[in-house]
Amino acid sequence: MAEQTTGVLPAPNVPRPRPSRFQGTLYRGREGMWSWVLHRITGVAIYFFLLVHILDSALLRVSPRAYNAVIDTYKQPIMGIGEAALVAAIMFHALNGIRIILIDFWGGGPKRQRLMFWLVLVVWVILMAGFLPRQIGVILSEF
Amino acid sequence: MSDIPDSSTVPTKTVDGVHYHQHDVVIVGAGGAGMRAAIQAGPGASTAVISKLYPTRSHTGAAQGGMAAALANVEEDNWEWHTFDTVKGGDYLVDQDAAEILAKEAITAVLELENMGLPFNRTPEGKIDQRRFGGHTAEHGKNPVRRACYAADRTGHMILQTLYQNCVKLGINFFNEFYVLDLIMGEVDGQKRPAGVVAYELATGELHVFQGKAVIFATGGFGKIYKTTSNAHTLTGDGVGIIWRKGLPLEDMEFFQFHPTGLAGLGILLSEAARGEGAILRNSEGERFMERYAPTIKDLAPRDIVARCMRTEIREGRGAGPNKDYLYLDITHLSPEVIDAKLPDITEFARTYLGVEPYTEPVPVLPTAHYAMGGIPTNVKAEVLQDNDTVVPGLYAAGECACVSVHGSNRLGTNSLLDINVFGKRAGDNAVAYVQTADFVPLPDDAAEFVQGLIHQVSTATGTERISTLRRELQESMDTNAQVFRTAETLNQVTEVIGDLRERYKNISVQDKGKRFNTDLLEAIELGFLLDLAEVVIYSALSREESRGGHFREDFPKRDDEKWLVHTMAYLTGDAHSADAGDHIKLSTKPVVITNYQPMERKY
Amino acid sequence: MTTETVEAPRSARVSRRSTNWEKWAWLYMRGSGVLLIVLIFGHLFTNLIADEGGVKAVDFAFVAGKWASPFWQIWDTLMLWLALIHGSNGMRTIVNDYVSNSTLRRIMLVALLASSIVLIVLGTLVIYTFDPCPSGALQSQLPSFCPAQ
Amino acid sequence: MSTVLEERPAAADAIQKFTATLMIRRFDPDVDTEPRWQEFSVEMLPTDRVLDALHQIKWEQDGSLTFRRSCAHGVCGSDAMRINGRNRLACKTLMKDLDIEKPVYVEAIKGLPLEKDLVVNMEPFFASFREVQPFLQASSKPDKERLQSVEQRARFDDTTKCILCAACTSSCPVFWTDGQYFGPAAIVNAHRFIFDSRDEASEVRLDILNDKEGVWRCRTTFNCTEACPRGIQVTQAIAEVKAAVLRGRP
Ligand SMILES: Cc1cc2nc3c(=O)[nH]c(=O)nc-3n(C[C@H](O)[C@H](O)[C@H](O)COP(=O)(O)OP(=O)(O)OC[C@H]3O[C@@H](n4cnc5c(N)ncnc54)[C@H](O)[C@@H]3O)c2cc1C
Ligand code: HEM
Ligand code: SF4
Ligand code: F3S
Ligand code: FES
Repeated sequence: MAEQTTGVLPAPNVPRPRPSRFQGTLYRGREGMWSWVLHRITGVAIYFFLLVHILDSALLRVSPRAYNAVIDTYKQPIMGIGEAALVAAIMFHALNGIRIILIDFWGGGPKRQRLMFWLVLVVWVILMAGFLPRQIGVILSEF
Repeated sequence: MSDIPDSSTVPTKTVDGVHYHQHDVVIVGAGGAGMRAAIQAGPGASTAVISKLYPTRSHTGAAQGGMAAALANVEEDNWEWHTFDTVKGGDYLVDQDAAEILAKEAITAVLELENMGLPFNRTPEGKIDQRRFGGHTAEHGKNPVRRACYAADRTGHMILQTLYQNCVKLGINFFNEFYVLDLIMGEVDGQKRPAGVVAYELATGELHVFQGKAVIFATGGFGKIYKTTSNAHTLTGDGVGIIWRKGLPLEDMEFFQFHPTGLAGLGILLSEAARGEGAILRNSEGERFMERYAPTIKDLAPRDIVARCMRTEIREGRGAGPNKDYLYLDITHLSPEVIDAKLPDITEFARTYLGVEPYTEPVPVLPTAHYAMGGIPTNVKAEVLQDNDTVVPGLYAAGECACVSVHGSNRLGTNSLLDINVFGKRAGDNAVAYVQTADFVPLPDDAAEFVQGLIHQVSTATGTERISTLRRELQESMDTNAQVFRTAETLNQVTEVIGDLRERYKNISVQDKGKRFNTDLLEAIELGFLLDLAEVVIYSALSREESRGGHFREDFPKRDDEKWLVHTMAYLTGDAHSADAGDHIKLSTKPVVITNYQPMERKY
Repeated sequence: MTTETVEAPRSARVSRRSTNWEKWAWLYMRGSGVLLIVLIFGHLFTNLIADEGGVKAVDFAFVAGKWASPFWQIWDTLMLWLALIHGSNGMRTIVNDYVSNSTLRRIMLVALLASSIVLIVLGTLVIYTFDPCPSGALQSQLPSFCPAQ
Repeated sequence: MSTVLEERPAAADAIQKFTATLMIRRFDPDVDTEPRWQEFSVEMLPTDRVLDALHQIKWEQDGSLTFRRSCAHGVCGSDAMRINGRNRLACKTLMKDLDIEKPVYVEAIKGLPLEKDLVVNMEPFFASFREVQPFLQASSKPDKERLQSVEQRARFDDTTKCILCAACTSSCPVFWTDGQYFGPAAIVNAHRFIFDSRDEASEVRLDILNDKEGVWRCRTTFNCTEACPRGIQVTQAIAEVKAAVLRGRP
């Protein structure tokens, strides 16, 4: 194989595998995996909210009436619940975002990721406990 | 499924479903010896490495303790002392010219591995660190010396990975999960020569014929003839068995090493490095019994001696546990930091498999079948011999499957990783030199016929015997009757068992009838090799009426240099399938090469 | 997470990458994430909490009042850009992960990019071309500083 | 000192055997169009490994059950499989550590093409290993060993332990999505050389991993770290490589 020189490998021509099938049981990941699942779901949720939110804000440019009409619908109780969910999602996403950033940039992060996940949940619960009563008050006042 | 597919792993032709390949050098086995040979051969000749396992699954990766070389990095040492220790450790059955080469080339072998990237443990000055190991001494037996170069207790793992990494670097062609089942021999000018090998591709069930000018066997050991063994399930001695079936001789098969410290009941090895780092063997009374048997080097006596002492302790009622049938390896006096730094894996084994915490508890151990000193006879150029001194040009063997013989009747710890590197390299070098001038030996038209027949016969077998039952009976009988201590009586017993099993083997059944990944079929074929080899081991052991190294005959407890300072050579003759081993095995002897060291009594 | 088929796992890619966008994208996700914490929580706080009444207090007048100050204009612009790029890039990752059909993937990525650009431009325009006292609106809907029409 | 061990291995013979149920996900490409679950009962000792259970089935019940194995004590990397939903080595998983009241689910690792029963095609896995140039590249040719301090050696110790079992890569949710990600194992093996003081090609490897399919695809889900039978801090190693890419040097 004299022609094969150091470090330069021929492009592996991997045979095309037969269709693979690997459903089966759900992978039983732990904190790391489930936090990522939640992060992803909340990220997508916030993204779609943001799209809508930009569009409704654009109505500001159309006319106060149009804007207020839309904003008024946000004041429905059902929307209040949605709003609570949104805040919950953002809070989780943000807190877990900090956790991810610590894992990435702080040397001790990877070792403590599991602890940090539980911390995220604790802080999230505390923040939600601060926010929800008010929000519930707001929702109820609509009835 | 080839590893680095390029034009050269594509068959040159396919006839009747059999794929043909052509390479200058064909290496069978991708363990330490095979890959070391490939690294030498690859740059100079078209090379194919055929392995029944992915290279990194080879059992070299299980080796723990170290690789000997008189680097003198931490203590005064030289290769001459190493040679002496090797010869004495092998109870003077070692070919001393080969031992000299082994010890001398050890130094470059280690440095080459370091240069290839092997992450050895380091001394405070940044040099390769060394530790003590059984039987390695300074000044011809005065006191233990630090000679084993190591990487924690993962030396073999690092060697295997480093060699594989360098094969990747060189772009070596691997054929992984290809089982070689036959060697094709041809004749040139009336002289036997290898023409190639036939392999069974596990993934597809198809056959491949590899034509090669030179063929190197590096298929490792055959510890699976025993039940309790440190060896992998895949170490079934296929390579040695193929050579045997070709009518080529096997050397010193009666010498099988029992490693003193296998996890009791399981056989998983706890490296001698533990004792090198200070671990102590104790009996049920907590006594350090090795002090009685080997006052100078105590627990670091060679393995054959320690294993026998352990069996003696148990026989005399000083075994531990409810059935008084195991002993203790005690490292509780070492600090957890030292243990973690130097013996992390083996302590983990004790925790995982026995639930014992080695920091605070002694670990139950028992001797476990470990290493085949015997195998395919070669000269110091790694060329395979067809009788006492005629080589088969172009056919090489290296590693545990070969018998050079640098280990004589008992291998010293750390000398095997050395052996695979020194003689693996020599096999590669000599094969490349050989293929420069040699031609391909023409393949017969029916090159794959024998294997086709074998596979057909086994896969259509619809008998009544289960492979696993036969294998278990063989292994159990070997464990009880061909152990550390043996007598004519026990050996005769196992001879009978083997004869019976060979008969029953003709009536096996294989359940898996598919073509893909048919491991059921392969286990049946592997059992065939195990039966053949066990028969040779026992037949040779019966004939050697003396005690030497790993072979201890209670009915002949003395070493007998007058009569038995010779290697045993076993040949297959006559009807291979006859029930009586005597009908088809012929034994002869081969002189031992003695240069500097005259046999002396072996005391430690 | 439990996608069922993989066509050719990790088969060799012969030619590789152009620029290392991935590295910058990765860094951006983290950098923007940190800034967004401040921006979004500030935003949520002023809009939903600080003022008595939560979302009920939000109306045209409220926003117009805020945007009268350049501080909130810049705040919201930053938030718009950072969040939208952060979100779109996150969505890009997700599309890359799960959409294995290459045409479909391309379509979705282009759609993502296009919608992001449109929304960023739109949002920015809204903030800066915003007229707090549009003519023809009811006085009651306008912020208090608007001159009576 | 012998107190603790009174009833260990030898006593195991006397210990109660129990019957365990294994649910194994079988697939024979020549017969099945879809994998199917098959139930087996085996007589086990608590100290037996899942590998022993598989052997018992293969050797005594159904010879066609197919799986890879060799060393049987966790050093060769042959038998990574999904046991009760998590990647492990069958030879390092003791029955007593599983909940044996319930069936033990055994299936092939995920994300690599299934070939038969518990056997998957490992080629793509090894291909990405090879792509990171997993070998020492150093130009100097010293007569003796290259010196390396104890600390320098310790820097990459963790990642030298890898046995290429693929438990990590096939536990990674990102790898499952399209199989194009290099995967943790390849990064671990790159790490082993990137941080080796003797190596001179770290930049090349960092460049290779600074790729669309490289380190940036890791979403720190830690499945790899949890799965690694060698206890390698895989995610940490990946984080170190990411940091090195940002720095542009190890
Ligand atoms: C637990 C343990 C610990 C050890 N510790 C030490 C130590 O500390 N120091 C020391 O010096 N020695 C040690 N040894 C001994 C040493 O590791 C082995 O003797 C040595 O590694 C053997 O290497 P090898 O290359 O000959 O064979 P192996 O590494 O066993 O490789 C055999 C190769 O042959 C292939 N093969 C086999 N049959 C076929 C076939 N039919 N077709 C195709 N391919 C085939 C296999 O796939 C494999 O690749 C230890 C051994 C064990 C078991
Ligand atoms: C509040 C402050 C926020 C922080 C600290 C934050 C942090 C992060 C971080 C660090 C990531 C990268 C995750 C990874 O690489 O594994 C991320 C991903 C993501 N973020 Fe945010 N983010 C925030 C707000 C937002 C907002 C407002 C949106 C929506 C527009 C959003 C949508 C997403 C999406 C879709 C992903 C991709 C998820 C994935 O790939 O799994 N995030 N976020
Ligand atoms: S990093 Fe761990 S899990 Fe991954 S291949 Fe290596 S040993 Fe296996
Ligand atoms: S599981 Fe995958 S996402 Fe990262 S942390 Fe491990 S590589
Ligand atoms: S059989 Fe070797 S790792 Fe399990």
